[in-house]
Amino acid sequence: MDVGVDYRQIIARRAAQEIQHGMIVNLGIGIPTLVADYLSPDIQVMFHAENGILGSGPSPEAGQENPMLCNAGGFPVTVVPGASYFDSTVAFGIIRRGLLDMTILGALEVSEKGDLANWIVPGKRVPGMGGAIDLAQKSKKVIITTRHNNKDGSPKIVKSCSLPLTAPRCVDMVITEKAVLEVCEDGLLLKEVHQDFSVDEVKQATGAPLKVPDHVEVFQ
Amino acid sequence: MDVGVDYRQIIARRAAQEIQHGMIVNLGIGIPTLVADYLSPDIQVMFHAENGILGSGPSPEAGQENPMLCNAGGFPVTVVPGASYFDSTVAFGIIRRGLLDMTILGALEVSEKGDLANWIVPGKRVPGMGGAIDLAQKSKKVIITTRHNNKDGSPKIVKSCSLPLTAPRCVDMVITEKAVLEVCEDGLLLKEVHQDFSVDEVKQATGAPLKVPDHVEVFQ
Amino acid sequence: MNHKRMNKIGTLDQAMEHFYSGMTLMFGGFGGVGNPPSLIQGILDRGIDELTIIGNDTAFPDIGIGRLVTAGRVKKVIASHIGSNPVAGELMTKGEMEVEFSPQGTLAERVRAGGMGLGGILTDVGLGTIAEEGKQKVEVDGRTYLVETALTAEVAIVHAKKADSYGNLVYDTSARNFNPLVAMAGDITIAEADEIVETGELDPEEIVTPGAFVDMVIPSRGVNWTWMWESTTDK
Amino acid sequence: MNHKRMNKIGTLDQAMEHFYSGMTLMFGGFGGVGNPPSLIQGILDRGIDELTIIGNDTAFPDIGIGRLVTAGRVKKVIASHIGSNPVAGELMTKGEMEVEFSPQGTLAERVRAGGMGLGGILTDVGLGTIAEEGKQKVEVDGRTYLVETALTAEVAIVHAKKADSYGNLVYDTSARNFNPLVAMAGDITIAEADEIVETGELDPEEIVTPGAFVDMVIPSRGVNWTWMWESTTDK
Repeated sequence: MDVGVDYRQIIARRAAQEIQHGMIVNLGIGIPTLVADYLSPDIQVMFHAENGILGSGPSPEAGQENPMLCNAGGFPVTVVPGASYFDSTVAFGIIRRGLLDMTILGALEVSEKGDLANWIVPGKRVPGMGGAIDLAQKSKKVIITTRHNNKDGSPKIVKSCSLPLTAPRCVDMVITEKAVLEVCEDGLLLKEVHQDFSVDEVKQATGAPLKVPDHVEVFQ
Repeated sequence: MDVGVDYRQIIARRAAQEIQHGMIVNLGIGIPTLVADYLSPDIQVMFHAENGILGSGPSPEAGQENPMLCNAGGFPVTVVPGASYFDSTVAFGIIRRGLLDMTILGALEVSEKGDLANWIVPGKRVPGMGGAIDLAQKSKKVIITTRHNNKDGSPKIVKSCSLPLTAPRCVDMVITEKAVLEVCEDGLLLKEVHQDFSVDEVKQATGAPLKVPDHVEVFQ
Repeated sequence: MNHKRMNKIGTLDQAMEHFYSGMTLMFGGFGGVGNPPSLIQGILDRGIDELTIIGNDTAFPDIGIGRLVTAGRVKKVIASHIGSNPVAGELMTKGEMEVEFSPQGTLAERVRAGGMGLGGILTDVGLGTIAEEGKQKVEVDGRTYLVETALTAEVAIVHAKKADSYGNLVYDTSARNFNPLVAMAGDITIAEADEIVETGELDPEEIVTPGAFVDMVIPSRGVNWTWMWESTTDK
Repeated sequence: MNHKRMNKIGTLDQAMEHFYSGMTLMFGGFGGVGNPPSLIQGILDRGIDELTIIGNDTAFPDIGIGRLVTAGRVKKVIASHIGSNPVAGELMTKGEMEVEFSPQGTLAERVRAGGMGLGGILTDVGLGTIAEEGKQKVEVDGRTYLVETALTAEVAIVHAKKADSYGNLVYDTSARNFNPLVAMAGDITIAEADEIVETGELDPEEIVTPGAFVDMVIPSRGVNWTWMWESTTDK
């Protein structure tokens, strides 16, 4: 891997390519937040925030913050032309009605069936689901951005989740620093590998079988 | 009855006396609409309209109407200071949450238990309940303003309603051109008689027994 | 297509491509106020019929959505009342138009529930009356509630005072009524607006319906009927 | 008393007469933004404890509603997450504070349902996860929904940008969040506002919470904590 390039940046840059002009997109906390930085300037999208904004924009300059105007992570934002504010029922009505074209979320585990576990580790970490269940279950497309493996090297992409699910069969695509995987009816398809890894390395690092097409694209 | 005084005006004038300063009040169509004209000028109330106004005011002058700003009966209104507009769920949330201090409605029949029938005559008149059920069931105080008898002389105030109910046990008071009746746990109490009628005349005109206290006030 | 996702301004002709006989149509408005006049005229002009319509009421025979009823274009109505439209009453009595009533507050919540992606709501309004007939009941903490199911429609039409190109909507005083609810409940939502401004010209605080719910905005040609109070005044 | 129905302006002291240990308290806000600072300070100063609190989240240990948690005043929390407040997590793990979670959109609807006088709502969010555990299910048109019950509280507290004397409220950008929902769901609702204007000065179109839902308005003394992003920036 390139020296000085954080795995987070690799993942965020690749995830940004999935976003198309005109989409309504919700970015989760962590890596997903970085995705906006890599959007092509000719692409206009409406970012949705659970706390009641459609059309949130970049961070304000220091000193220009309105402490009441924040993203769902609590950090000050601006808004783009066409933005609107609304209460939390409308924020989640937009989600529940299926109007979010894409949600980019983190994961603790993803199964080959597209099951997602990302909010609770019973007995250890019980922070509450926040909006994760609504987002995972109801978005038109759910993209998971995550490191390919846990710190101990164990796979986060598995045959079957061991943690309680956020939502069953909700994930469409997994983007890691090693690969881009698509969740298909019959399992995981290896769409792309990162230039620093081989197909075999990705297969070994993954806890579920991968379908490997004849030609696998390479991403940076 | 005084020459030139419509029974509607007698009822509306008496009903206006039930309204106290600061109340939130919904006036139904027909006689109830006239009640506002008899309010004492030192009493401030907020009139609620089902179509999404709190704080509707008098009719605008001719030529000053905004056709979009109407009461629930479709007639142009103005608004008073402190008024707000909202959608129909909020209009009925105010009702359902019990925030209407008083609703003044018309009736086809009222029973001695306070049952109200005012929207449907099966096979004859089936216009739909509109907001009548919500209003009758959920207002803190329901006052019925109605002519004491039907055109054929038969009583509208009865032991038991023969028509389908708008809401059971919802009526607190009935104001007619002949009397003011209060619905009590054990039946109807004759509170007042109109100056043109005797207690006996009211008793005869009513289809349910009346409790008559030693002293019955007279109203004009 | 992608372009249309940020700029949703269209023409009445383009809007009408989404309408067809036999469809389910939801409409904003209350007693005609807030019914979208140009879209209703478009439906009349194009001969679309056998409609199932969902909204608060059927207005008046010559006003708003009532004009579709009078023209015999409506197969079924879901509403809280049809009392202001005697033609609707006649068609119902003759068995030529089916009518399903909900209490007004319940109807508003059913439309909102559809728009919000909910299955329905629980209410005790109507218990002990014929409004509870045929409805599922649920006990919560020892109290009984009716299950009132969500409503959606293939197309929803609303009348806004102002819209921007993204489809953000602002309404005119009491013409708000059912409009913001209906705007959310269409699989396709088409708004006609008295004024259309560029995206960014509306204050994000004043927007009542976020553009996410709106698929197309067309300019309104304005109300093309005489209000009841106008004819009363004239006499 | 009657006077107070049209002019609801009060002081913090008058507001605090409605608070007592052991009560159920609902609060507006999201990650501290929109939590009412002066009312929270009042609760702290008066030693009120054993609270059941209902709101989106427990903010941060030194911010907003989180300050009540940190001070050990909270017996039970109903929220969508406590992730930003490690103190809340510790208290829950030690069994010193009970926590009940709802998915965020479901929680918002439960609060709104309480405020709207409904018994609850039907949603399929959380089906197939532990969020469905212990919940009643209902079938509608062959689909399964969870019954999510309405929430209300003895007192609801909100933070508004502007209020008028009648209690009409306007919020500040994304500080709207849960505030308008919570404002409806209190048996008594108390708003603190950054600015209080005379009745009639707010445009009826801009009002988000109609005064009917509000019992008292007090002037806000403003946020008395440092935001996370401020401390990050300072370093």
